[in-house]
Amino acid sequence: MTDSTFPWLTAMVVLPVVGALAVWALPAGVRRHARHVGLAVSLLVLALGVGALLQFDTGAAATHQLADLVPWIPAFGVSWALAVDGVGLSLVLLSVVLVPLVLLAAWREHPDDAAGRPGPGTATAEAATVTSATTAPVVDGTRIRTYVALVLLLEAFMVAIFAARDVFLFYVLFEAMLIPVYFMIGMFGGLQRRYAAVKFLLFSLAGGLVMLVGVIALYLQGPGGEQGFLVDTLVGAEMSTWTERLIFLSFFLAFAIKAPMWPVHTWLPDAAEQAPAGTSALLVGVLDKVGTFGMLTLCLPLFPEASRWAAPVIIVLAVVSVLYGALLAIGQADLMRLIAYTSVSHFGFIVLGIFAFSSVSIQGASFYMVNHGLSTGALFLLAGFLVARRGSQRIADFGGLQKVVPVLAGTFLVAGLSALSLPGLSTFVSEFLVLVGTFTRHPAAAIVATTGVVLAALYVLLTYQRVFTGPTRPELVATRDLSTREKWVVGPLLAAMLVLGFYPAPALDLFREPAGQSLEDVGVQDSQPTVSTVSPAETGDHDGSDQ
Amino acid sequence: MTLANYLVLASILFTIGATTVLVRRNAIIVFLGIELMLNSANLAFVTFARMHGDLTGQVVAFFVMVVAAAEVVVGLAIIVAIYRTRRSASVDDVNLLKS
Amino acid sequence: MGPGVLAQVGGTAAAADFSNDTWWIVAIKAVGIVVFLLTSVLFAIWFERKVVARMQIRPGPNVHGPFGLLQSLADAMKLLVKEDMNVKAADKVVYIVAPMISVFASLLIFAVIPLGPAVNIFGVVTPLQLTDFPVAVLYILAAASFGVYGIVLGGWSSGSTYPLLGGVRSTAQVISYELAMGLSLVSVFLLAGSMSTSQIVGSQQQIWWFIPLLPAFVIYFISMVGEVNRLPFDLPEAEGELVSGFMTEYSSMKFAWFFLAEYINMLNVSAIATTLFFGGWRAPWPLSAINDGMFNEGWWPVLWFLAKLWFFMFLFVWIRGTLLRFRYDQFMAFGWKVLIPVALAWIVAVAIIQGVRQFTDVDLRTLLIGLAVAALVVVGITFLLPERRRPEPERPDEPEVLDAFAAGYPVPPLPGQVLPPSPRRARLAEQRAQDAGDGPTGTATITAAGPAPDGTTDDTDGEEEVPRG
Amino acid sequence: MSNPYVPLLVLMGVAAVLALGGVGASWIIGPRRYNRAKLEAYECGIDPTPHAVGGGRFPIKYYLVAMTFIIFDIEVVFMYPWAVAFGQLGLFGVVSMLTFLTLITVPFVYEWRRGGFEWD
Amino acid sequence: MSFVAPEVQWAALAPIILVLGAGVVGVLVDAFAPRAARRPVHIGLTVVSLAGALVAVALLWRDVRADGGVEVLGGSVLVDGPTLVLQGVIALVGLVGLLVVADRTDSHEDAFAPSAAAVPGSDYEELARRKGLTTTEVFPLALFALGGMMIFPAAGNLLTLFIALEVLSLPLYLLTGTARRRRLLSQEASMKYFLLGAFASAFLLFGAALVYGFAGSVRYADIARAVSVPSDLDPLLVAGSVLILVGLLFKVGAVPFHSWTPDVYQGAPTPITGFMAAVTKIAAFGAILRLVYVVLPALEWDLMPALWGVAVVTMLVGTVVAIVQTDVKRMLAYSSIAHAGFVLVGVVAMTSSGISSVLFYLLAYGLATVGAFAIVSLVREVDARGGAVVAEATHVSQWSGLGQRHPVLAGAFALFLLSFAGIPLTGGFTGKFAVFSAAVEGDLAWLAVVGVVASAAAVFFYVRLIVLMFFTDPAGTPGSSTTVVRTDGLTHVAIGLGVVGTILLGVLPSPVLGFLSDAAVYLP
Repeated sequence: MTDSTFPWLTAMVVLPVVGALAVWALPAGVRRHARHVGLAVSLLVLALGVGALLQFDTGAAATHQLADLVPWIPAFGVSWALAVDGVGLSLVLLSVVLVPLVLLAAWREHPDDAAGRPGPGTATAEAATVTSATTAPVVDGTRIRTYVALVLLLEAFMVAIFAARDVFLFYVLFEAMLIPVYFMIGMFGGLQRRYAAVKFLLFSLAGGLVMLVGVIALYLQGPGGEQGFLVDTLVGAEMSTWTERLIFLSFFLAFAIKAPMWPVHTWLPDAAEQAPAGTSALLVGVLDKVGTFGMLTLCLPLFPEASRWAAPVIIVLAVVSVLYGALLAIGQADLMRLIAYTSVSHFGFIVLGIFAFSSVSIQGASFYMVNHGLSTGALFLLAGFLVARRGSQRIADFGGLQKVVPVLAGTFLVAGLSALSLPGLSTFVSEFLVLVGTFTRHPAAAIVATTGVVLAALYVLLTYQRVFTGPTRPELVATRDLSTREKWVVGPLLAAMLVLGFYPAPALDLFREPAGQSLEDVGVQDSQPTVSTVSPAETGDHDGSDQ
Repeated sequence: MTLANYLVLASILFTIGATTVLVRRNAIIVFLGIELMLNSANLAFVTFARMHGDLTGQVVAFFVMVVAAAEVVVGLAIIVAIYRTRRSASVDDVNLLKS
Repeated sequence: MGPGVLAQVGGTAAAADFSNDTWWIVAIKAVGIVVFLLTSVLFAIWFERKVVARMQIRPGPNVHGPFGLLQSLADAMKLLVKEDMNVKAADKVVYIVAPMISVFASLLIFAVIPLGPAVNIFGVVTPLQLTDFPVAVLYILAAASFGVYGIVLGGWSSGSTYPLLGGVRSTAQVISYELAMGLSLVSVFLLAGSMSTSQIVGSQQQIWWFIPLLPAFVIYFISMVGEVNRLPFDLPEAEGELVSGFMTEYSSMKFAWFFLAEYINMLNVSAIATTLFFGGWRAPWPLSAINDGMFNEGWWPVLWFLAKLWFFMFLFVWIRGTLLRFRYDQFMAFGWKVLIPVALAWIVAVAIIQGVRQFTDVDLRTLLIGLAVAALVVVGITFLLPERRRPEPERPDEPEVLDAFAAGYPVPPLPGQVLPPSPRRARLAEQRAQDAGDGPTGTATITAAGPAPDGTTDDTDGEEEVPRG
Repeated sequence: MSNPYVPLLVLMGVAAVLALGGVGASWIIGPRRYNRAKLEAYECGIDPTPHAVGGGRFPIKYYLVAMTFIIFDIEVVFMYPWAVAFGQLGLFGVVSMLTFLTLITVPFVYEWRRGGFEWD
Repeated sequence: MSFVAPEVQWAALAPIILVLGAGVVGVLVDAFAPRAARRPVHIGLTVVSLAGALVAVALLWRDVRADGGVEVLGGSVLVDGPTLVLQGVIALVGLVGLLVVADRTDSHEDAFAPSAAAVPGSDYEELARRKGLTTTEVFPLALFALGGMMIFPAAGNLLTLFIALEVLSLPLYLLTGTARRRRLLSQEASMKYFLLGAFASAFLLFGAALVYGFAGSVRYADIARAVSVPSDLDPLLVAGSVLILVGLLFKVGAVPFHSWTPDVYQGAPTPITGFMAAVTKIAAFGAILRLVYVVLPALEWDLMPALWGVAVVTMLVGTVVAIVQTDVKRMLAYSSIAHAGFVLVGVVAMTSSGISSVLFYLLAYGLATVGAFAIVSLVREVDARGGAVVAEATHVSQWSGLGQRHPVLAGAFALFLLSFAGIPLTGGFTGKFAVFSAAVEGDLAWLAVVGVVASAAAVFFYVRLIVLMFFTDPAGTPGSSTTVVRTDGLTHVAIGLGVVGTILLGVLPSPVLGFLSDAAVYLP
C-alpha cells in the first residue's frame, strides 16, 4: 500500500499515548472537548489499524509481520519488538475497533460537563458523584478528560501487548495496563469500586509478579545477549524438564488469572459489576484476551513439553470453567455480574480450544477470542445503556421493556444469542470449531463442555425473558429507546457478528496458519488429519521455529 | 599476664555495655553503656596492636576517642533538650512513638 | 631567644635514669612526697596568713610556736577532733568518698615532678623524682582532672543548693581553664620535643622556656590560678554568694581534706610551672655558671626548686591580697574569649615559626620581618573596618506606671517605673488643666504619650495572627 | 625498677591510706552529739529548698560549657603527640595541624558569634 | 623511625572536599552573615557545592574508567567506579532532597523549628517564631552528613568506615530533632535514633577491632588477603564481620535492626526524613557492597546464609507491618525497610550485575523517596477553627480525596507509590527487575521468588493510599481539613525532578544501566 517500512504498530502505540497526553493537558477552557479529541485520535488509530490490515500478508498469516525492532534496554536484553501474526492482528483490530465505540458510548453520560468546572472538589461535584454512583456507574462529567486519557492510554497498551514479540516487553505491558484500568474502575465505578479496583489490581499483579520470576528464569535459560528476551530467541531454548514446567506454570498462572479461569476468576465479577460499562467492555472484551493470547503465543511455543504435560489438568479446569461460569451466570441477580460469569464460561471454551492441541480447536479458539470480544463488548455496552436508563443493575428491577424499547431489546437479543452461539452468528463458528477440534482428542471433555452450550441458552434466554418480556413495570414506561449515537455504538458490533457468522472465511484465513504453527511448536500432530484445514506444505517456513 | 586477658576484659566490658543499653531505661545510663562499648573496642584495638606489633590499633583508638567525644556532645545535647522539654530523662517516658 | 636555643629542638635531652631504684627507695620517695606535701601545706597556710597579714599591716598568727608557725598544726588538730557529721540529705557513700578523691588526686601529681638530678640515697644513685615516663605531663593533667571529681561529687552529693551550685561552678571553671592550660603547654612540648618532665627540665639547660614562650607562660600562670580556684577566681567558694560552695556541708576531717587538697593543688601547679617554664631544679643563670655547674648537682637543686616553688606560692598570696573576685560571667568570658584564642594563636605562631625555620631555607630574620609585615597588615585592616556600633541599650521611652499594690502588699518602684501620682497631685493637675481651660486635650499633658509605635516592624511577617494548635 | 608505673602504684597506695585514715581517725576521735538541725542542709537557717534534695537543677549553660570543653579537650589531645613529634613530621605536620586548627576554629567562632560564651 | 609525608591526590578527593568545605563555610555563614541573608547564601552554597561535586565526579570518571581507580591517602579512600557512581548519586539525590529542605512555605509554617535549641512553648521560642527565625544550621549539618555519606562507600579501611559512619550519623541525629511541629515527638525520635545509632556504631567498631585482630590491619586489601587464607583465628573473623555488618545493616534499616526507622521517620521533619531515607540508604548500601564484594567474599559460606535470612525477614516484615500503618510517614518508613530487603537481594547475588543492579535500585528508590516525602511535607492540616494551616497531615485518612483537589500532586505521589510498588514503566520496576534477575543469576532464585511475593503484598498498601487519594471522597468541606500549602517552589522543583527521574528510569533506563555496568568494578 504505502511505504512498507512504515512502523504501523509503533505508530498505533505512540499515537494514543500522544493523544492521551494531549487530552490530559487540555487547557481548562476546552476540556469538555476532550471526548472529541479522544474520539478523533481513536478513529485515527482505527484507520492505522485498517492500514496495517491491508499491509498484512494474509497468505503468510503464521509469519510475524509488520515488525519493528529497536533495542530498548540492552543491558537486560530487552527490545522494543512489535510484530503480529494473524491472531495478534485480529486482536489488535478488535482493540482499535472497540475503543472508539466505548468512547462514543460514554459520550452523553456526563450532562454537567458543559459547566466546565476546572477546580475539582466542589460540593456539587461530590453530590454528583454520590448520586451517580447510587444510580448507575456513569462517567462523572468533570473528570471526562481523565477518562478519555485513560482509555487512550489503555488502547496504546493493548495494541502494544498484542503485538509484543519480546517477553519482557510483554510482561511490562501486562503489568502497566493494569494501572489505567485500575483508575478507570476506581475513579468512575460504582459504590464498591474501591474494593473491586483493588481486588482486580492485586489479583492481576500477583499473577504478573509470579510471571516476572518466570520471565527472569526464562531469560537465563536462553542464550541471553542484547536481544535475549525476544520470543524468537527464546523459542527452543534448552532447559531441564522441571525448569520448563515451573516457568510454564508461572506464566500460566498469570494468564489464567487474566483470562479468568476457575478458580482464580473471582475478581472479574466484582470488577465488571462495579466498572462503568465501557470499561467492562474493554476489560472483558479485549484486556482479558491477553491471558488466552499469552497462552497461545507464549506458553505453547516457549514451553512445548510443559504444555503437553499440563494440558490434561488445564482441560479439566477449562471444562470446569465452562460449566461453573454458566451455572453461576444463571443464578445472578445483577446484570453485569451475569455477563461477567458468561465470560468465565466462554474463556473456558477458549482455553479448552487452545490446550486441546488440534489445529481446528486452536483455530476456533483464536476466532473465539475475537468473537467473544465483539459479543461481550456489545452485551456490556447494551447493559450499560439499560442500566443508565433504569438506574439499577438488578435484573429484578427490569421487566417488560420489549414493548417500550424495541430496538434496544432487539439488539440485546442478538448480542445475547451470539453469546449462546446461535448458528449464523460468528460465535457459533468458533465454538463449533473448538468443540469439534476438542472432540478429536478429548471426546469426553468436548461432550461435557457441550452441556455448557445448553446452559448458555438457559442464562441468555432467561435473562432476556426477565428483562424484556412480561408486563411492563410502571416506572419503566417512559424509558427511551436507543438514540442514534447508541445505535452507532452497537451497530458495528452486531454487523461484524453477523458478517463473520455467515462469511467467516477471511477471518479463518488469518487463524489457520498460526494454528498449524502453534501445533507444530507444541510438537503435536493432529490426530485426524482429514479434519485439518491446514495444508501441511505451509507449515514449514515459520521464522520462529527453526532456531 | 597474657595479652589475651585484655581481650577477655574487652569482651566482658563490651557485653556489660551492651547489656546496659538493652536493660536500663534511663537515657544517660544507656548512653554510658554505649560509651563503655566504645571503650572496650578501644581496649581490643590497643591489645591487638600490641599483639601484632603494629601501631594502627593505637591510632584507631585515638580516633575513636574523638568520635566518642563528638558523640557525647551530640548525645548530651539531645538528651538535655528532651530533658528540658519533659523534665525527665527516662527512656520509658519516651513513649509518644510506639516502639 | 638565641638561635642556639631553638636549634636545640629536635635533639631531646636524656631522660632521668631510674634503673637503680629498689623497692625501698621507691617507698622512701613515695612516703617522702606525701610528708613533704603535708608539711608544705601546713607551712603554706601559715605563710599565706602571715603574708596577707603583712600586706594588711597586721601581725597575723604569732602566738603558737615561733612566729606562730604551729598555728596551722593546731588548726589541723582541731579539725581532726571535731564532730564528724553526715548530712541527712546527702548521698552517703559519695559524700564521704568525695573529699578523699580530692586529696588522693592532689597527692599524685608530685610523682613525676623532678625535685633534683640524680643523688645518692643510702648508696643508691637515683634521681630526686619518684618516677618518670614519656607522657608524664599527660599523667599530670589526668590526675588534675581526676581531682575535679572530688569537687563535683562533693557538691552534688551534699543534697543542698549551695554545694551543688558551687560544685558545678567549680567544674565549669576548672575545665574551662584547663583548656587554656593544656594549650599553653603545647608550645613547651614543641620546643622540648618530649612530654617527660625530666626531659623537659633537661631541655632547659640553655634557657628557661618562660623566656621564649612568655605568652604561653602568662596563659599558664593565669589559668593555673583559675584551675585551683584561688582569688581572683575563687568563684566556687565565693563566701558572699555560696557560703563556701561545694564545701558548705562538710565539717571535720572531710572538710580538712578539701582544704588540704586545695593547698596541695597550689603546690602542684606551682611545681608544674617551675618544671615546665622555670627550668625545674636548675640553678638560676649567674649561679649555674659558677664552678662548672656545681650548683646543678647533688642536693643543691632541691633548694632552687623550692625557691621557685615558693616564689609561685608567694605570687598566689600576693594576688589574693591584691585583687578582687571576678564576676562569674567575666570570668568565663575571660577564659573562653581571651585565654583560649590567644593560646591557639600562640600555638599557630610557634608552629609556623618553627616549621619555617626547621623545614625551609628561610632564615629567622626574613621570617620575623615577614611576620611583622603580616601583623601590620592585619592591624591596618582592622583600622579600616568600620567600627561596630554597639546597639543602644533599650531605654524605655516612658517610665512605666507601677501599681504598687498589685501583689497585695506594697512594693517600691524599680528603675524605669514611677508611682502613679498621688490622689492629691492628680486633683491638682486636674485643677491646672481646668485653669488652662482650653479644651479636653489638656489632660494629655500629664498622661504618658500613647503606647510607643514599636512592634510594628516585627509584625510585618503577619505571623501574629496564626493561632498555634 | 624497670616499670615506671609501679612507683605510681606505691604512691597511690600511700595517698589512699592517708585519705582513708584521716577520715577514719576523725570518725573515731571526734565526738558524736547529733541533733536534727545539725543534719539539715545548710540554708541560712530557713528550711532547705525541697528541690535541691536528690540532685537539683542548675543552669543549662553548664552543659554547654561541658560540651565545648569535651570538643576542645580532644583537640588538645591531638596536639600533644603532634608537638612532641614536631621535628619528625616536617612541613606536612605543620600544614596538617594548621588545617586541623582551622577546622577547630570554625565551630569555636560559630559558638562565640552565636553567644555560646555569653553568661547571662 | 622516620616519618615519610604521604603524597595525597587531592583531585580524587575533590567531591568530598567540596561538600565538606561547603559545610565548613556554611558554619561561618551562620556565624557571620546577617540573619536575612543566611538562607539565600546557604541555598546558593549548597547548590554550588553539590553541583560542583557532580562535575568533579564526572571529571574523575574519565580517569577512573581508564585506569580502574586510585587509592588515596594510603588506601583510606578508594576512588573507583562504584565510589564515583555512589558519590554522584548521593550528590544528586542529596541536592534534590536539600531543595525540599530549603523551601519555605507561604504560611510560614516551615518544617524546621524557629530555634531548635529553644524549649518548646517557651517565651524564647515564641520570640524566635515572631522574628521569623529558622534553623539555618540544617544546611551545614546536611552538608556534613552528605560529606560523610560520600566517604562511606569510598572507605578503604575500617577506620575510615567508622569515621565516615559517624560523620554522616551525627548531623542526622541532630537534624531529626529540629521539627517545628510536634517538637517533643521530634526530639524523642532524635534521641531514639541517637541511642540506637550509637549502639550500632559501637557494634561496628568492636567488629572492626576483631577483624583487625584477625588480619593485623584495617585496610580492606590486607583483610581480604588475610581472609582468603584459612587460619585458627577464623571465629574472630566471622564474629568481627558479623558485628560490622550489624552496624551497617542498622543504617539501612534491615530487619532485626530496624526498630528505629518508623519512629525516626515519623518524628523527623519531613524534608529531613526524605533526605535521610534516600541518601543514607544509598551510602550505607555502598559501604555494604564494598565490604561484601571486596573484603569478605571468601566468607561467602559463613555470612551469606545470614544475609539471606536478613533479606527475607526484612522484605517480609517491612511489607507486612506497613500494611497496618495508618500514618503516611510510618507507612513509608516500613516501605523503606522492605526496600532495604529488596536491595539486599541484589547485594547477596554476588555477581557483577548485583553491584550495578543495587546501584540502579538505589538511584531509582532515592529519587522516588525524596519526591514522596516532599509531597508529604506539602500536605497540611487545617486548623478547624481558624482555618490556618498547621502541621502536616500524616494520617492516611486525611489524604482522602486529595486526587480530586490536587490532581497533579496526587498524581505525582501515585507515580512514586507505583514506583515503590515496582509497577512497570517506573524506575522502581526496572530496579526490582535488576536486583531480582541478579539474584536469579547468582543461583538465588528462591530469594527472588520471596522478593516477588513480598512486592506483590507491598502493592496492597501503596494501592490503598492511591485508593484514598483518588477513589474516596474528601472528608469535610474543601480546604477545611487538609490542604496543600503554597511554597517558594523549590519543593515542586524537587518533586518534578523526582517524577522525571522515575519515569525516565522506567521507560529509558538503558543509558543508566549501561553506565552502571561499566562502573561496577571494584578496585581489588
